[in-house]
Amino acid sequence: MLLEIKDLVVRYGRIDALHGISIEVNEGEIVALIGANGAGKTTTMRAISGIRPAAQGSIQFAGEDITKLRADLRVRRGICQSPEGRGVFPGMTVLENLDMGAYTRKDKSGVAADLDRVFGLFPRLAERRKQVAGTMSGGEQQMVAVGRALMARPKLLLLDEPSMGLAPMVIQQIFDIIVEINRQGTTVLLVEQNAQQALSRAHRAYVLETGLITKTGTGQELLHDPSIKDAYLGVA
Amino acid sequence: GVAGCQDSGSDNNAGGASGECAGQIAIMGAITGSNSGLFLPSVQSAKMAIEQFNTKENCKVEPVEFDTTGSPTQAPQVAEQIVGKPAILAVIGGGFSGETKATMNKFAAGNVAMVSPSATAIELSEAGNSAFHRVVGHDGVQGAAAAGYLKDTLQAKKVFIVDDSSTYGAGISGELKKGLGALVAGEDKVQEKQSNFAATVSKVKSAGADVVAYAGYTNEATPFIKQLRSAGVTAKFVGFDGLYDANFAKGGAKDAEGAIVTCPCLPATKAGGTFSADFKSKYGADPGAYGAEGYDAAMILLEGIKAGNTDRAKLSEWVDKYDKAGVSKHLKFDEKGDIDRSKVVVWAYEVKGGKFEPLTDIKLS
Amino acid sequence: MNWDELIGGIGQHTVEGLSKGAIFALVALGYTLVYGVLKLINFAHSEVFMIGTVAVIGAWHFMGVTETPSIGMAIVFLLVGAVVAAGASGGVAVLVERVAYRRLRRMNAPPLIFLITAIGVSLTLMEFMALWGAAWMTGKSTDIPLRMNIQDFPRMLEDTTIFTIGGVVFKTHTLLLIGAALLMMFILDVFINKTRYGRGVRAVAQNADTAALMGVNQDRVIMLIFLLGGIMAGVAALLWNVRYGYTKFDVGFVLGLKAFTAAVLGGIGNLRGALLGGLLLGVVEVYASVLFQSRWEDVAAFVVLVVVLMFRPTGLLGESLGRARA
Amino acid sequence: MSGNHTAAAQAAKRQRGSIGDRWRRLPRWQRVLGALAGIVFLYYLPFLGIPGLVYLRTDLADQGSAWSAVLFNCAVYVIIALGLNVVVGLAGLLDLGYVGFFALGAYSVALFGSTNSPVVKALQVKLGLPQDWAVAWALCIPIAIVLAMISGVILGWPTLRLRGDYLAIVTLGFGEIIRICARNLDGVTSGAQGISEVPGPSGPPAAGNLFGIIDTKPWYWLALTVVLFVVFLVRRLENSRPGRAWLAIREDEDAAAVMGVYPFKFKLWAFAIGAALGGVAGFLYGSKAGFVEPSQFDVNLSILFVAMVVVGGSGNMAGVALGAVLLTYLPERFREFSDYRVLVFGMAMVAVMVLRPQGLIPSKRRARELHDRAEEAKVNVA
Amino acid sequence: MSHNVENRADEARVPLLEIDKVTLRFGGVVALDNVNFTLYRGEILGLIGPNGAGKTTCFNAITGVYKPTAGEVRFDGQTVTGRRPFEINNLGIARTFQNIRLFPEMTALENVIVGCDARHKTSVAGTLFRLPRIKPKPHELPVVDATNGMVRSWQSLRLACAKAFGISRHTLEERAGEAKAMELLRFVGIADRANEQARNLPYGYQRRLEIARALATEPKLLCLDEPAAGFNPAEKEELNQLIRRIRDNGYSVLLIEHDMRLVMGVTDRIVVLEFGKKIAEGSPAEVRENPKVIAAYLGVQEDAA
Ligand SMILES: Nc1ncnc2c1ncn2[C@@H]1O[C@H](COP(=O)(O)OP(=O)(O)OP(=O)(O)O)[C@@H](O)[C@H]1O
Ligand SMILES: Nc1ncnc2c1ncn2[C@@H]1O[C@H](COP(=O)(O)OP(=O)(O)OP(=O)(O)O)[C@@H](O)[C@H]1O
Ligand SMILES: CC(C)C[C@H](N)C(=O)O
Ligand SMILES: [Mg+2]
Ligand SMILES: [Mg+2]
Repeated sequence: MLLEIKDLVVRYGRIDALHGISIEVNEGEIVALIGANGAGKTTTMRAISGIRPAAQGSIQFAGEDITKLRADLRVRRGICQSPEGRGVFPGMTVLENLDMGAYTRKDKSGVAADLDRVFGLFPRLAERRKQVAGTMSGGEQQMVAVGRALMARPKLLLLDEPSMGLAPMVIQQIFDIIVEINRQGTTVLLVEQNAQQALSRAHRAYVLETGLITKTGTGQELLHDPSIKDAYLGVA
Repeated sequence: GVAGCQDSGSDNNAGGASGECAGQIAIMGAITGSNSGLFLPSVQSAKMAIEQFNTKENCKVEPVEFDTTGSPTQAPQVAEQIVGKPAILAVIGGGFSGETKATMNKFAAGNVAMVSPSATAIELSEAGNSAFHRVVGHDGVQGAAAAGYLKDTLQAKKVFIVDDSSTYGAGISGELKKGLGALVAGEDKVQEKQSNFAATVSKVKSAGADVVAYAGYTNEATPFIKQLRSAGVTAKFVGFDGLYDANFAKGGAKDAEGAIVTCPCLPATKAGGTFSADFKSKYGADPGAYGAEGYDAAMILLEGIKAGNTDRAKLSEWVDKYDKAGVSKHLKFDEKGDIDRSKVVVWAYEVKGGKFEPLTDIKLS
Repeated sequence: MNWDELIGGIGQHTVEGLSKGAIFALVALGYTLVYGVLKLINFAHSEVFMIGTVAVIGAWHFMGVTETPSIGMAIVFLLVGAVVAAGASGGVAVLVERVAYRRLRRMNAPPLIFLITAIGVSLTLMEFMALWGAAWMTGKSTDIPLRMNIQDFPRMLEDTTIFTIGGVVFKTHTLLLIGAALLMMFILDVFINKTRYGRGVRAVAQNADTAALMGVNQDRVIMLIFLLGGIMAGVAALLWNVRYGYTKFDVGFVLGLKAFTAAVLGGIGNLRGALLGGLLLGVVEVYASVLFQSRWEDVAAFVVLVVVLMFRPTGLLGESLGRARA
Repeated sequence: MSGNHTAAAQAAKRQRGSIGDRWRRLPRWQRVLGALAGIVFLYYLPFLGIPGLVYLRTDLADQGSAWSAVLFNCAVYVIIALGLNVVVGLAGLLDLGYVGFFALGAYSVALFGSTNSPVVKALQVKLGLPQDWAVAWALCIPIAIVLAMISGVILGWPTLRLRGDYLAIVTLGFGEIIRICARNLDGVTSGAQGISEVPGPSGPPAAGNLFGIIDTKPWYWLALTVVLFVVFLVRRLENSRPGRAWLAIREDEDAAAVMGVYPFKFKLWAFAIGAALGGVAGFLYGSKAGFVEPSQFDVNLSILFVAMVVVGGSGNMAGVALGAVLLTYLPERFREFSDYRVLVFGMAMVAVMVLRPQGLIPSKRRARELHDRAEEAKVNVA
Repeated sequence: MSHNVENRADEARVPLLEIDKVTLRFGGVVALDNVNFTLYRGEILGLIGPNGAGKTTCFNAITGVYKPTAGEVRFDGQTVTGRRPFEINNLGIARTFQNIRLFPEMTALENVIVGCDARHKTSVAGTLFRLPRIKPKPHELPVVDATNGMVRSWQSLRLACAKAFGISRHTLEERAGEAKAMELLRFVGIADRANEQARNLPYGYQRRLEIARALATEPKLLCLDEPAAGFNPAEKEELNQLIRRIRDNGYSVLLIEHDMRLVMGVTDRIVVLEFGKKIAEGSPAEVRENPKVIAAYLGVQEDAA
């Protein structure tokens, strides 16, 4: 098992955002995490990557307890997150942003190859590699954020709403990319509002409601679960 | 004291029953601060005077030091403190002209006599202030004397005048200018706390001055002279009593060598009585600037207290009427609070080996 | 107004101004580095500089520097001075960060709090040096009034003319100051803009959380920038001593204000801006004191600042960190 | 980090409520009575002789400062802090040149009210007025306020477009420019020599004045009255349209503008109000000092003013007033530390800020802000 | 809501917002290239296009955040170009932001009151001195209802004062603003968390709060920049309803959105941008079939099929 979360509680002040959730992610899987606004998805991601402390519970990564590990050290262990709301470095160029993704990597040639790959995936970024990221459009920034996370070549990739703000065609593309890099060996934990897409690609999925896991199963199971259909897929 | 628990009101008599030889004398000036080297000799001498007087005459006069750090900003508050303390009968100070000007009115309103050992700006006595007295000559005398010395002894041709815009500096540079007339080759006004004099130095250079006169205090003069010298300006450097400070002579390292400093104060050895020797045995060094004057200021007040003037009003009167020889000169104040012009001394000193060597008495009649 | 004087000696005045501005620039770099990353005006930086100046004198004192040493010895002394000053300033800067800022940083306190803390640190350092520190570092007794200039040490380098171009004289000090400022700036610029560490620094500056998500150790980066700023201040301190030959517990104060002004003038957070701002400020001040009187130089400096900011609200070169957009 | 622990403690604390909360829960009439009693006590302070409280007095030691004079200073600085709080605490504009307005206030009464001032002398000559003519003290009040406000607007007009720290340095420069001009324009301000004979309500300083030098109680009462009036006015700004506009600008200026707030106008108002109060404070200070001189107004003072606001709790009137009082009073009370005073002061400032960054009495909003930011910043430490 | 529109069909062709040959360049990037379109009163107009097409830039040009390099924006017959953001808001344009920009430390209610303030008049001086006084309408008078004698007489005194001297505009506006803000929160459906700080609200609530705040400024035109980003389909459906209700209350809406189901479902007409140029305009049905739009933007629609 690559990632194992047990009874995780996370607080904002006095408010518990997560009331003790347990999630497992196996090596090589795509796991989706879905839930309504404010359910605690982002909070979960932040706890895994270490920018939000766990009040209780534990997080194990590749057999090591990382519950109290500093965020930047978790990156070195192979966890990389593309944060919600993009979080690009606004004053750096697109290229520098992508380089930041490879901050902990030492293999120069591998980095160069990955850069080409990202530019291949998002030609717009290649065109604008010298533009300052803060002046890119919302969707373009999202591409930067996802591209940057790919540059890290992590063992576990955390994607928090990667499709937010992207045009329909690009959304297709993003999901294809996710499947593709998963096939190349990266484990993915994915938070998505676009539940339809997410579930149809995920091996397994969890449903989060107000800080608790209420359902889990394979992607297909949940995709056809009537209650999920009602709540998250919308009546087509 | 417990007296303080009540309101520090306006009664001036709490200082001890009249007739008894006791009371407090405030010493106000730059006890600390960048230029305190100029005032400390007065403080030390005054304290010595009080100590000696107490043992000799069996008095209980107490010196209380009040630090203004030499800044006119802090002085008014300090003055209020002093005026608000009924036990204090009179003040030795202020040390510098700026702080003196800032506080005179308060002392006048509180009827507290000020006897300054060293505040020399002309305007202080021109203001018609009843509290102010000084045991030194004012800058009119010093400025004129210095101008004479520059012309006659140094044979200056082109004098460049720099002042620090302070009450004292601006005042004396004005006097010097008057005295020099056409010999002034240029001038610049710098400011207190300035450390970079590049522009002034280049003005001095282009004016081709053979004498640079600096009206201000040690704190700025030392960096200035260093920068002058390191820029290769060899003109004679002349300062006034604001540089008559051990820290200038030795702090300027080699650069201050040969600088001339004037002061309306006596060389230590010329002081009357045993003052100089006493000072040396007590503090292990010659008295510096205005040591003798500080001693005189204290003696005027002490004798007044001994004579039974143990409230502020009476002591003020005593000071006004005082007429007696002190260790520095004969002490008698005119109605403005100045010493008679004929009694004033002005000396020129030269920096030699990091010390001041008295040259001559330069006062013109 | 003295236009003839100004125009007549414009070359020389410019050189004087540049050498005056070189020290502003070096100190400004420290402000800009810390500001760039933490959005914090590190008021204590002026004291970091001051401690450097005292440390140099202390080092020379303990090495028993003699009056006007030979050129070879002078170079040795200067290098040792530089190392000691950089060490002292850098060390103090890092210490300040540890003691005063780190806790606030962890609490994510707003900049104003840092500002006041910084002022408190600044006062503390200044007073500490005035009361004991300077005496201890220069091997003096604390009896002498230490609020005065410390200047009884030998001149290290004679300020001799090296060459003359078109009537403008270039002297040892001028060349040393300007050269050192440019060199340090160049090294720093390369470090920040071209190296991996530098990229880490900029990442923390722009988005600390995301930087952590990319594997950047924020604490180390912040320590690094304080250290770098301190080292720059240390070099500035050495140059100061060479040039002005004295120091004092409050030399940092006015200089710090000027340096900060310079940083803002160039665009705070922008390294090249700090250099440009520093040099420009030096030149403006010298021009103004030639044109009017020396006591107007500060007014000129601030007027130029206001005018520049009116037309370029983020300084001459702008901030290096673009703001996120709507 | 023991999030568990703190969260629980915090919750318990909120339950009990701070003193402020309990105060706010009292019935209105009790609050009115309490406030009245407090005000009476403030007026009584110069006579303070209550056992135990006596040790608050600053004139117990030999070199101690006159008690009512210290009280007066405290009151003047409270006015300053209240004024600066409008600028810094409410509008969120960092002003490091506030001393400029203070100086203008002091110089207004000196330049127009003193027979010693070059301005008055010039007017005498021009208008053929007698030697002892000067503008009446009371007339100098509007002059001070208007001059300060105008200069606030002049300063604000070109610079309020600047953001945060750019504004800080420009205002700092402004303060310096005022001081340097006061020092260098010898013909107008008599330069570094300063201006003496500055009048008070009962004329220029002289022995028998009600507003005199030895008995400074009336001065304190005057200043205290001004403080109370200022408190009354400024309180009205907090929960109101301007107060909200300032807060909105502080949080997101662009968004505020798009929501119809004219940032420039409100910032300018903040500046003008702050400037006016600074002017009033300077006016009081100048007339009591009886002597006005440029070096009284250097940068350090501006920085001290900001420190008062922040240490006390920026945004909250009670807080900034307390900050002003403490920062004025403590150095006076502990004069016996003489040499170590500044050192202790500096260390105390660091300690207060590091241990209590929200200020001594923070505004509720600021405290919450900080708390949230702190929460956000909590990161696991290995 | 105060606006009341009886007959939208009549008004439908009255132009409200006209984008006239607007070009906006950032250095080498041409974000808007000679764009023309018109929004008619009472209409919901969709603005779509690939990422970086210039949609947000278009909003910025309309609301005065950026000034167009060339061309003109007219609103309600008046030129908008060159005016400052708050003036444009006063003319009657309000917007939300792609990256939410609330006043995070203010409560939800206060956020909306700031919007209401845009229509208020009390100046700073008026707040300080509580002027001018206005004769209150009966329902604005203080009520006397307490049984406690002391409190009662206090209240009577206030009533008498209000009758004699009037009530300050400040007080009246404060009360009105608060009432209106509360009503708006109810309208967008987040009244239950009115007193919570904006920053602590969940994403969806924040988006709705932004809409309420924009509505509080009583705009004629509401510009929404990707209001559905981060919503799940069910929430998008709610938003759909909300936008319709807003329109039914008489506002015109300009909507940027990438969610095609929402756009197609709610808009009357759609303008499509690509690389800063308008490539299509028309009813949802027309646009959906337009091959250029399909090629540039829609791709092969999975769920729309
Ligand atoms: N900084 C904060 N302070 C206080 N409460 C917060 C904070 N951030 C989030 N919360 C609360 O924590 C809960 C979970 O939020 P989280 O952001 O994890 O939700 P989410 O599932 O990612 O929602 P969305 O789909 O809107 O992104 C919400 O109720 C939210 O209000
Ligand atoms: N300040 C700027 N400097 C340089 N380029 C800019 C600036 N602002 C926007 N751009 C560029 O202009 C183009 C249009 O951006 P805009 O934000 O309007 O796109 P958008 O249509 O809103 O896209 P999205 O759907 O991704 O939000 C983008 O390519 C962007 O990079
Ligand atoms: C102590 C002296 C140097 C003071 C100087 N004469 C002055 O008037 O300020
Ligand atoms: Mg989320
Ligand atoms: Mg956009």
